[in-house]
Amino acid sequence: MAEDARKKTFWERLIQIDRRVIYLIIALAMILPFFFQMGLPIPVTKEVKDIYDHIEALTPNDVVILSADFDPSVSPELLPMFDALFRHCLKKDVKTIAMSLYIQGPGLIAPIIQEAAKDYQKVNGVDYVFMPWIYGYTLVVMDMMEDLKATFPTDYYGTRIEDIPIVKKIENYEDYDLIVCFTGSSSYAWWLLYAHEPYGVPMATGVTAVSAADIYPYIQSGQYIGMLGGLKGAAEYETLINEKRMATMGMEAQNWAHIVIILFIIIGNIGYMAIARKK
Amino acid sequence: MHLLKVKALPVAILLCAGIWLAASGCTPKGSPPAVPTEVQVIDIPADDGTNVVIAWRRFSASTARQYDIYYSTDPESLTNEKFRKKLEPVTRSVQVATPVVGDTTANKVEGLGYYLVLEEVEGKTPIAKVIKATPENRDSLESVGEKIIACEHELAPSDVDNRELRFARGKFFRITPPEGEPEPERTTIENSTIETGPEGFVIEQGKGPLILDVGLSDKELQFRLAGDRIEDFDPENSALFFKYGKEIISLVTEKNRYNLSSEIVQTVIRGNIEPGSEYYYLIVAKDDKDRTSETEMMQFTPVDDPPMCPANTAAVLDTIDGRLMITWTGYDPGLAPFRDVDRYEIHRFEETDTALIGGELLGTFNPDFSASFIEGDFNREDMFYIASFDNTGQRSVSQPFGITPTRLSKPDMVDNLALVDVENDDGKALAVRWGNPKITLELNIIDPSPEYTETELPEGYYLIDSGEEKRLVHYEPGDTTLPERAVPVFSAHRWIAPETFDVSVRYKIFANDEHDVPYAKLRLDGGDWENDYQEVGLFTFDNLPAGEHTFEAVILNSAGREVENPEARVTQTVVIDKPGTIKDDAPTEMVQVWRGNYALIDTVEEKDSVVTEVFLEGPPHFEPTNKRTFELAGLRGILARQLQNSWPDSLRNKGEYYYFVRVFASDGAYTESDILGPMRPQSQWFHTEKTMVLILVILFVFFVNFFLAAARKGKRFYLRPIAGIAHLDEALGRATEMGRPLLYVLGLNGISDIATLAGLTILGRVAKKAAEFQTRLIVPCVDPIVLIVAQETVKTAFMDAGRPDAFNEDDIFYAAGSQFSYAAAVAGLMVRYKTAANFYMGMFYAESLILTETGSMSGSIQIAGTDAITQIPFFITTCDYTLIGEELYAASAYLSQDPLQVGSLKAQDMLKAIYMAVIVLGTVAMTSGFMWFVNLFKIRLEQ
Amino acid sequence: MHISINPWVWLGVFFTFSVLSFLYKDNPFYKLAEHVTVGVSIGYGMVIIWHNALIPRFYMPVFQEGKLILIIPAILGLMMILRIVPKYSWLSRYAICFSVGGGAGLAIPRSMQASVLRQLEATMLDLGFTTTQGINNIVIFVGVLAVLIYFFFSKEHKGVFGGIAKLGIWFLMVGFGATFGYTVMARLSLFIGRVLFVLQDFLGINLAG
Amino acid sequence: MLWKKQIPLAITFIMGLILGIQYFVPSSTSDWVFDEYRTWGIIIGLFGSVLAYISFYRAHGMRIKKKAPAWPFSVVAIAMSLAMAFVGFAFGREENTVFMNMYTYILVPIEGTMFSLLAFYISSAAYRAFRARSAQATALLVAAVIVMLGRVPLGEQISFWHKLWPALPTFTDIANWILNVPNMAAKRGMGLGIGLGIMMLSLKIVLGIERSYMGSGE
Repeated sequence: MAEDARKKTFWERLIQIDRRVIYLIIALAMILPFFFQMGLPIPVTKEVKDIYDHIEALTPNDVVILSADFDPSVSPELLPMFDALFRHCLKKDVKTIAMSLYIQGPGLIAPIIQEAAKDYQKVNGVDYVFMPWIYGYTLVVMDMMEDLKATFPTDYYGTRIEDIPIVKKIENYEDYDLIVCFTGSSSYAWWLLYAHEPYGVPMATGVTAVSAADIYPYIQSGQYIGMLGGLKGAAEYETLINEKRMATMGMEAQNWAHIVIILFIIIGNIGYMAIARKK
Repeated sequence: MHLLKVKALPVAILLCAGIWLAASGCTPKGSPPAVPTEVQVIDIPADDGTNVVIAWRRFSASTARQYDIYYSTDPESLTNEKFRKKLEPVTRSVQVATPVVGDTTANKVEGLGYYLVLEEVEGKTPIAKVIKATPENRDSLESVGEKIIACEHELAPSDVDNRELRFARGKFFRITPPEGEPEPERTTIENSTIETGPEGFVIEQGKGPLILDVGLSDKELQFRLAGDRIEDFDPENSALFFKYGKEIISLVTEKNRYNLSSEIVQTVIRGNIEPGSEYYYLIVAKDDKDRTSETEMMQFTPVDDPPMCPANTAAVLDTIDGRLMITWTGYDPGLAPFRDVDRYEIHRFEETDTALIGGELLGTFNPDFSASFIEGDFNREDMFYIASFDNTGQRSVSQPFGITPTRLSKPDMVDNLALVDVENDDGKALAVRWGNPKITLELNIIDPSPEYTETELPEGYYLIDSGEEKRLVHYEPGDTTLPERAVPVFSAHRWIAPETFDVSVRYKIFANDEHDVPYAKLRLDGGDWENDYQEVGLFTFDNLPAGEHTFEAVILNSAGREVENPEARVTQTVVIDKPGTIKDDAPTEMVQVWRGNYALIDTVEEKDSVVTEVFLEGPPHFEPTNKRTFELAGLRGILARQLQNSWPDSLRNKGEYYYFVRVFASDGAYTESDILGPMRPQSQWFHTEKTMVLILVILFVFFVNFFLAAARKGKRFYLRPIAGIAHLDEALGRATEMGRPLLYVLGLNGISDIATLAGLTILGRVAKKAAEFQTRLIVPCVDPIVLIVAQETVKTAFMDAGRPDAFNEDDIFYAAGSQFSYAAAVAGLMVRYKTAANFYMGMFYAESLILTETGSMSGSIQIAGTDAITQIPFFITTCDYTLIGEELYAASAYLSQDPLQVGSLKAQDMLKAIYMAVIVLGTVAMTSGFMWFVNLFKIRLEQ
Repeated sequence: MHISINPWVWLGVFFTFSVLSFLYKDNPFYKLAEHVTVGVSIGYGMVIIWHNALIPRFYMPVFQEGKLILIIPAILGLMMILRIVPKYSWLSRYAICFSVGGGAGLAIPRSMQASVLRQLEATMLDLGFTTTQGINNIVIFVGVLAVLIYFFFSKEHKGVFGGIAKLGIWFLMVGFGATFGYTVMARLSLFIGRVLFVLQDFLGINLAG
Repeated sequence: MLWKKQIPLAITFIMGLILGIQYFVPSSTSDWVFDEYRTWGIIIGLFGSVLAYISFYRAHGMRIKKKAPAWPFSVVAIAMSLAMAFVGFAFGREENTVFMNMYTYILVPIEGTMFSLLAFYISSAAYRAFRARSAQATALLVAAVIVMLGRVPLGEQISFWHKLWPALPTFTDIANWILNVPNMAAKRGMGLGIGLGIMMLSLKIVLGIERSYMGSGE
């Protein structure tokens, strides 16, 4: 009772500040950088560089599968990655198969594919192919390892698979040179279990920042070539292909928000210690 | 309080509906898509007359999403809607470009004074001409043309202004060169240096990279200087157009918007039309609101063309053994899908036979062949011709061709050629394997910190890049022979050779699945061997002194022993004095694999017991002794060491296959193997690579059963107390004191997740206590099966506690089916009921923090337990206590005090001890190089 | 800046702000959004399951291809629904046992391969004191053993054993710290995604310039 | 008893045995078994989801009937579910249909925004809950801060010592080391235990020792 009556110290008041104030501060930290950009340099990590190097080393006859296995809830993190890798593949002229094991996936990547193809003057069906969603998840992975054309009867736009020039020479796992799956769940494990492990197709993955820590063991064991982790991974990739796009912008907001959160932790703990010492 | 909130709801709904209606009223109705223009029929050359290509022009502003081509031999069936519905059209989908709401004012070109003049073409879209007004022609332009106001580089929405959308052909660029002097650019020439020679400076092939600062070529300078303009696209200078300009999608005049960008859309009517018959067709364009517009009716007649003339013919006479090799190209790769060849015939050409119909028949080949040795007596003067026949007997012949005498060096047949059934598969694959394991090295030499000297070049030096070589040439000012592409060079930066280099050595092992050769070891200049157990194949040497070095590498098998075979060892002596890559020349031989099998025919019983035969695979006239009846199965480089053929499910475990291979040298000479086989792909009943898994599983089952049996016999195992349990009881007590309900969350996963099960066990205990204390227990569920089990668990607990009456089934309910709906629903519950304690036991994902933060906001005591690694940190920081990972399982065992559960925990501990021992042994083995032990635990599931 | 004329975008923005209003406090707008999602997701699920699972996986094989054996799982499925009839609820066990039993059988060898064998093999590392990798390998080796010891339940954490277990919890805490730090980033990205939606799709501000 | 308990347990045992063995057998029969099991599972799941819908309507129906607090929202939930199902079945699911628009502009923004609320909860947790209460909690805290710094450009910029002495690691390097070395050791140790736990549970289910998934009673 006496505690309540006592006048609150500065630190106590600071710590008990209304959480809506905290919400407001963090919201501003994330929104303002969109209007005032600083243009911070983005250092590239090895995991990202390894994927880049792998794709750089591919030739126009090689085939890359980019699977956007995510739904809208995690697309802010994963869409920029897909965008960056797809652009890199187009730039390198490798044959690219864009697809998704998730029902919402194709709808999310369709505008990105269209825009990138326009920017690089690439043609659907010749430089890349966009597959529709097919029911089956892991079954789709297994099927396409054995026979691509039997798995997808048409492409996303409804063109019969036999009429698509790019897939003429793509049969099965022997023709795939890299699989990159972008996922917010555990579908990276599906590709790992049903594509990489049995068929030995090289794999990389783009995951949300949260799951990134779980991927490191697979990188160390050599199952993955590399990884893109969260928005930073995407921003790093954008730096590598020299195109500053969605991720780089988001990164700036990210940067400021991190500073604010770290300050929160520091102030919170100073307050905590100050109060503890008093008692 | 609630009433107030409820009243706000209809207001909100009305508000939504209002905005929606108001906004949808603004959406314009639009018109049907543009009709395809310039429709043409293209005959596919050399096909069997069952295909035809229809092509037409489509403008990018067209809203047509799909084109349906209706065709029939009967015009009536096209004109009559009822009949047309029965036809199956060929559908061509296209991507409808997304319009961009842009700022058109930025692209205003009114001031430049350009006029658009249309040139009408009969039956086609008019051609656009862009003409710049001069005082002389301005008046005439005003009368025949329209003044261009703006050019658009993006597609504008159809309703952006009141202009009418029209189409015109033409490709124009808006060129907006930058102002001011161009900055010098840097260009690097690998492996060259600049030297002062008697004629001034020259680029010499030499050491290290050379960097030149160059200006722009005259042509580019001119292009820049011409200023802001609209220009007709010139494909010869496309690079300049793309560098300084942007393509114009639409031109805007006072009244109209002319869409210029277009493409020719093509589609193939394939397979189900009769050659020679007259067809009527029309194209229906459809937009995404299914509005349609259609072309007039047109006609085509598919033609069964003769097959393609065999081209690239060559006859090579081996002057050593007198064999004649004939090679030819059957079909262009682009037309391969329409290949219409039944057989090829090679004839000896006779002078008198000008029509090319007679002459001695030297051989008949199936359509897959494109090269063959022919036995017989041949003279240098002999001529030949090749005839191809299609299924209807039409014939095309090549030009007669003579012999090129040469001395062919027949390549050696590959070693260890074998046809094998692929191991550990399900009877779908065979493989042809050959060769021994081979290793090659690739050196990448890097200058760690390159340094350069700078040389200023006097005026008049130009770099001429012919694509093959780069030359530095001096031209006097005003010299008219200066090539267009020559760029002036201002200064050169010569590389200074360092004393040390960083070298990375990558090895490549070429082997097939039978060779068990995962990695190699390497040594530098006869030093210590370095093993590469990580299988990355990369060794790096930093600061290696410049000079001669020897790299030696040997392949190791999985037990870590050297492989005995000359190709498995490589010694490479190189002089390291400049950056670059050094690698071995790869052998150029190719292995062509041929396969033969008896035709596989399956019988399928359809309705009404009609039996049909379905042809599955294989050539119809197969003879196992005649290589001419085999089919090409694939081509591989000799280093691939194997070729694997797999078949779809319908063909697995079926059919006997024969193979032979040809080894081709780069000059086309080849050696043929004997016929291998027959062999039938077999299913295996045990995957040998999974032996270690089987051993571990057996060990596991044995241990578990041993401890469970002991527990059943009454043996009690010690279990250390788990701190979380005390907290659990404390929370229950607190909730009772407060008289507020308990909330128990079982996570998102289904019943077969171990965390959910552990959560259910703990739920039993919590429910029992809740029943005893008469505290309300709320269990919102996300999985229907978990819901059922949770209901029964709680019900049983209440009965065990002797209070079945207090059990309320509706407190354990289905909250929502998806992650966030569920999180929102549960968060709502916490706020509404002010729960005293929240328990989170099970598998959680991103929703965890919403739950726990809301819980801590409402002041509840929170206890969590999960094996979701990513969520544990949030539980630790927001909950009062967290059971980490296995602690959750242990808590459930501890609480139940079920001897079986405790026994299995004990078994788990023992297994953990064994795994630890294995890790320690494995690490010792790895560190000291006993690879065989480590390899016991490696499973290779790659095929 | 071009405010979107698409009414659907307006609706999306309305619900975005409705959910965000929960940060201020629980209110009818949030409740509306909450119940709308619950309802829409249920309706969505029905349609998707019908078209993407029921038709291709059950209806077509049974009624068009005559794969009558699939009637058995359908019967099992119906037994599952009998859950709601207390008298016959035990029949649902047949269906549950079928799925759970099979799932358990699948899990044993696959977990042995992926979670045990692979991890054991990956932990057999080349230790050393001279290279960074060698030292890192020592840390990993010690860490894995210490964490395993922390999760030993049949022996009290005392003496040397307890000391190693304590080391284990240190490793765990550093690991969780890493996960926390990394997760923060992901969560922020989500909000940034919403900001982009409002700025670009709704207000039509071109940010890429 | 036989029908209610023994036979279901026998089904579990047989299914477990078959699919356990299936892993080791590469033959086509084994593939067939696996495919059939999956298809059957999907079909059973279909009917299972009907159960979920019944529960949903029952729960909300009950709330309306009882006039529970905020019951009109239950009307909204039921109405929206019916509306969504109706437009899906009546007008198709292609792009630009009402169904897909409801999905893209109602479900996606709400779920996405709910996800993004986490950004706020996390900052609040950072300010109010994330305390250096003990040495171990300090370790968690320090690791978290380093990783956060190492994941954004700022980390590289404030690593001033790296500029003075390039051999020293930056925040990014330290963050990566934490992720790659101690973090991995911890995850691997935990993962081994969890994997073992999953196998143990599976085995107990197959052997009929663990039965709680069947629901207790009788």
